[in-house]
Amino acid sequence: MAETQESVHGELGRADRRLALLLLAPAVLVLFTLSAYPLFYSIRLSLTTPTGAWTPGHFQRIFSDRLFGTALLQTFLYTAGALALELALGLLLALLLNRSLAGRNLFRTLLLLPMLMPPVVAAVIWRLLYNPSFGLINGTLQSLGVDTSGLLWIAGQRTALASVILVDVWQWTPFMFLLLLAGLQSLPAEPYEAAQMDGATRWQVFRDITWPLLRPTVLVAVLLRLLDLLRVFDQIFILTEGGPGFATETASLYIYRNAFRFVNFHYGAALSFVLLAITTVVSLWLIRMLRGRTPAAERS
Amino acid sequence: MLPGWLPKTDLVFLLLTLAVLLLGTCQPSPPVPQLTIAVNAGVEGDALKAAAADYEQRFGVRVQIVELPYANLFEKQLVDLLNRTGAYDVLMLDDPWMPRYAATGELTPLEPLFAQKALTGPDDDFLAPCLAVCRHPYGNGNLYALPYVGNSQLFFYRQDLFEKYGLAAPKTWAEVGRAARAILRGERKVYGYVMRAAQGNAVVADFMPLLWAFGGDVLDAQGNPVLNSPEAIAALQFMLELGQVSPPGYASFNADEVAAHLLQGTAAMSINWPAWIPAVDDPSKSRVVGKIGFSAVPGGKRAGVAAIGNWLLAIPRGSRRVELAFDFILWATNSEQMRISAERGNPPTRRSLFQNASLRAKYRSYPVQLHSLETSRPRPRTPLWNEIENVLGVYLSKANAGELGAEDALRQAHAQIIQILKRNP
Amino acid sequence: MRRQAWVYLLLVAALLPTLLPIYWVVTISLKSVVDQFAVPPLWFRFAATGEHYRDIFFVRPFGRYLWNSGVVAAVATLLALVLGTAAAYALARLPMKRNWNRHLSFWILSTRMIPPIVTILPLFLLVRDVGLLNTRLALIVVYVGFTLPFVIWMMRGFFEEVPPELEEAALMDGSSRLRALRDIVLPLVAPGLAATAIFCLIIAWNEFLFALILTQTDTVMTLPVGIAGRVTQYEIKWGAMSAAGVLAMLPVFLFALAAQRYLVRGLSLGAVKG
Amino acid sequence: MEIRFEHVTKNYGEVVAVADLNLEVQAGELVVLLGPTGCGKTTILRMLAGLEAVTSGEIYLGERVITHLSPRARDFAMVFQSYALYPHMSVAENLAYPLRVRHWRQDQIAATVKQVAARLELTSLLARRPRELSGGERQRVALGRAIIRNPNAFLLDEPLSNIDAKLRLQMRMELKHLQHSLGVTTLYVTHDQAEALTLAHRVAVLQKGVLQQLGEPMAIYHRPANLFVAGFVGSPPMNLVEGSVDFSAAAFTARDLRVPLPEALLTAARQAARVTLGVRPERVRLARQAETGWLAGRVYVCEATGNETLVSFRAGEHRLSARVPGTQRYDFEEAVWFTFDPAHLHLFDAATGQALP
Repeated sequence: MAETQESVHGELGRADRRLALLLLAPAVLVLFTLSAYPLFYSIRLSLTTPTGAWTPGHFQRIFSDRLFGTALLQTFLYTAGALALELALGLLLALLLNRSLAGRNLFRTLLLLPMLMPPVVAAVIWRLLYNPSFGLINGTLQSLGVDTSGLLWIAGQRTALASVILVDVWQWTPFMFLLLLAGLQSLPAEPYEAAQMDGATRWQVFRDITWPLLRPTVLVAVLLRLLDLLRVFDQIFILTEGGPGFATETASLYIYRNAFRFVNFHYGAALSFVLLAITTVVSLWLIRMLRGRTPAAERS
Repeated sequence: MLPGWLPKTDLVFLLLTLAVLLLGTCQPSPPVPQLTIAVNAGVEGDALKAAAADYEQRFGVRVQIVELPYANLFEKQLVDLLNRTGAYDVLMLDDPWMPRYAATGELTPLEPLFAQKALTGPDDDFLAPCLAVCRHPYGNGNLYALPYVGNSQLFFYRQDLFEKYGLAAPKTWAEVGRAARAILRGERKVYGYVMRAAQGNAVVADFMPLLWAFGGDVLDAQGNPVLNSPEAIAALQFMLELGQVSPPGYASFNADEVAAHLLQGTAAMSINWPAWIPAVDDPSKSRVVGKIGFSAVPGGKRAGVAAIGNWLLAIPRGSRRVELAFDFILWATNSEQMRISAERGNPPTRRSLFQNASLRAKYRSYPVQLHSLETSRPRPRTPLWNEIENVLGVYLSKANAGELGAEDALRQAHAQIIQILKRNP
Repeated sequence: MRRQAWVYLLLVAALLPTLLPIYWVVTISLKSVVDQFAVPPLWFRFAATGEHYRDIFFVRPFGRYLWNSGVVAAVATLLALVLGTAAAYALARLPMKRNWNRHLSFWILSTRMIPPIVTILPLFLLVRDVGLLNTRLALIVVYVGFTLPFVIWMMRGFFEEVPPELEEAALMDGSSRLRALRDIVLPLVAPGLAATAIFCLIIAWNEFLFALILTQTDTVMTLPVGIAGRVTQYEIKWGAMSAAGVLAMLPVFLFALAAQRYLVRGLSLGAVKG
Repeated sequence: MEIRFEHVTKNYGEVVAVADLNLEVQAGELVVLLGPTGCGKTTILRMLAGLEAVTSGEIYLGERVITHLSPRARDFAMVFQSYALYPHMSVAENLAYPLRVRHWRQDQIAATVKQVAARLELTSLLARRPRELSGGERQRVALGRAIIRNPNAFLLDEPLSNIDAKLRLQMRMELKHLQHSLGVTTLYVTHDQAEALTLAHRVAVLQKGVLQQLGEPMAIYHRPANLFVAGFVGSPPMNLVEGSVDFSAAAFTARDLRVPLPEALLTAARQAARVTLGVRPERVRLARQAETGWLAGRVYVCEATGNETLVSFRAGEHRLSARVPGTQRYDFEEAVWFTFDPAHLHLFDAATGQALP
């Protein structure tokens, strides 16, 4: 009886298109509602004075804002450093656990734990761990006989950025790990069997089979992480407030200050469009780089 | 009709689940309380919360207290003010924010409310510096708030160590420096000094008393920046000297690291807020019970001046129960209620309470606190203070982290502050 | 055998720094203040106290916060998974003209590129104007918006890895597309779905900024706001904050444990193809 | 049910995958779509299945237009090259799936699964997952999933290409018998001409999206409609030599070659300027001694397969092959003489490729 109804519903192409529309509409609607109004609102903000007059002044000011330049540069360093480490470590862990191993479930669950910790708690606890006098890190190093007098972590002008990156790596490597593991587990087995017959070494198997097959997953993982890294705010705000001496100030922190602390929402909006533009360019580049060389996943 | 390709049972099930869940989430909030108050989470908030419970019992007015994290209290309240949500009937605010809040024009002036009650204004038991920060412009403008917690900076020092090394309580910063070096030399595990030098509000708050004592200032009487003065540079140089007798990594310290060093007995002196006074003699928190003394902030070229840091109660214009709110803040800041609040650990803003015998017995620091509060100064009163404080904080932090010398740091901060003032004529 | 030993060695080396901060949070939540900063650190031998847990539950409304967080995170995750999986399926499998799938995907992703610092104010106004300020529903909608790009991009990737013939076979066997999605495709991407669900839940559970701005009273406030309140102006309430942190991690941890089952399933399937 | 393609065209952007296809499959008939990779045969099958939209033209099932119906409304059963077994379901569940979708009663499903499993010798495998099966077993499950219900037609997409050669011959026979006994209209796609010739009632040869020839297997073999069909069907392929016709001598001439032509071909050849001569290897006679009119060649390679021997030899610049009885053997570079069976010569227009006449 379903069949008779079926025949009415017409063209195949049209039916699929209608289904696509139906499946996409709710998500697109939600996202549009939540992003369109804020976007237009911010565009208007960035181009007006507090009295409502149009002005390009906020964008002009950005060019002479050296602090923002520094913050942007540090955002890149932060993003690049954290992303590279998280990808490398996440991949390593995923590969290690992508095998039958006694206690695998336990390891996997425990490795996810940092991601579960509320970022506020994580940041505060790391501030404590990093403390040169009471901190667990220097304390442990000292008991191992290491001289820690120069190790100031987040308090050192030179070590601060690396230290906040480390916290990010601690908290978010599990994300990479989880996603890459899920990706690894859904890879087909045949190429591996074939490679085994061909006598490939482990490294060759990874380079020639695992990595190319895993690349779509890597793309998604890296992309999603990238977007959050470029906007990093909470944990640095609590760890260092951008200090010492601006050494860990990121673009988001700077935008936040201008918008909320200095109550200059107009300039904050203008700054954020610079960040938005950069984010767009970087992610497009990344998509092209990681996706471009993948054999098209479309059906032949 | 459902299209044939939809598995109907699934769809119906899904829709039902979602409907139930959504209904469960937008049920109306329980009966609206008659007053809602946004407070700073912490000891001040706790006191007000206890007061609110008393108030409710006594007057039958429900008072709901919303604790908000200090780090985000400012923007939370500001967004509420700017958009007149009317969500809060009373705001508890830190006094340096007053110019910024008042500049929005969204605070209710209190004088007319006093007039309605046939009162001329707040009684004169309130300490003058505490009332001055409630006015905008500072000192003689409209009254927008009443002072609830009378914080001002205090100097903490280890009496036992001072006696051990034959030192007197320091009156000047030079003495502080000498004592710090002596103690660090003698006690291998106790640093001479500890301060908040984390970028932002912290390092600026700890620098201000030094700056004032050395005869410098951020803005002069006409509002021009004067941070490049020799006095200011000398003050920062001295701060860096203190840094050398402070624990490593002090450039990232905030209040809790400072307190931890004091309470664990690993630092001998510090400027701190009175909030820590009860903890000092509490054995569950402190390893130095009874060993810490309090004095006024040391002086130098000029007499020592502490920064004031009061918590104020104000009423947003957006409130729909202005009169009820006014009744509450009047009640909460009256002598009896403030005494109870002081018992709960908050310094009062009334002279009579600082002189109250039973409170003095409980808090040995009260005479010093009174003196400190009476002679205290506010941080510069300008709506631009957040921005200026930020720039100053960055460069002070750069100096403390060793990236810039004192002179360079202040000269650059000075230049930036000129820019800020130029941008906002 | 020696290989196996190496694997274990590496895993333990990874676990140590991973778990240490967590262990430390747990101990702090049980230590009295004076022990929290003891030098040298007290690893095991300290007098455990329940005062911090008592504080957050009986002095502060953390039970309420926990409930709010739970409702908000669970509903938001469920909604995001349903909407996102549907959209991801369409983007992966129903090609539209002129590369629209790709453009749309990128647009969806781009909604996550705007710094939240900037969207918070207009979103606040939007939520206020539709009268949803200070409701859990507002938080749910916002979190769905937050997590949708994640769900769509992650699930799209997983869908693309399922061989199209499997689905076509189901169509030929007489399924509708949606039925094929339910019977064939979804079971095959279950590991991905589990990973995505865990992830969504964590985002919604731990979100702070929007929860702070969009809620106004304790009745709807969520856990992260409550936890942040333990970092006060003068001090960090280490004990209470750690206790709340431990408490906050527990439900998500239990969920992750439950989702484990599906994470492994992918492996036992082995070859998806042929 | 009979199936009819009328002017069916499929374009992917600029690329024409299938051009103006007209094809009718009789009820109960097995038609094989044969052609090299990318010739459009799979596209035709997928359009018929409803998995691919038709750009223009109509497809009929009986008298009903099904061009735009969904796959399930068409009610065909399909076997995929990769089998597309559901990896998360057991063999029994795989077999049962088409029935479950149709809301059959549980007991009916169980009975039917049992029956089909018995028929395909899958009974002992019912509880296994696809990954635990051998290639041949997977193939049988895929087949079982198709025959478990009574579809309007079977669509088979290279079903034998993924199993090893020995099993393939066996499955080929099974398939042929099964189709015959079920009597269901069947479309079968393959690139293997032996499969096509042995299985089909009729073969449709395709190249670059264009139907080249439709006919019974022996007609395709013996009367190829054009050069492509001639070259594609048959193993080893037909010998093809391009040249011209010398009407005065009544012979085909190419460099180094001169082949007398029978009268019928001579008449046909008048239509074309250049022609291609074709002759199947089994119509090439080969000997060590010369006879009158025979041509000289030199052996390139000689392959014995038992029953017959394939000889590849050079004649001037041409490379030709001959199929001779298995008793004969030749050495590398051995001098040989050859001639073509005049009754089985094919002539094609070299310009259009069409067979003459």
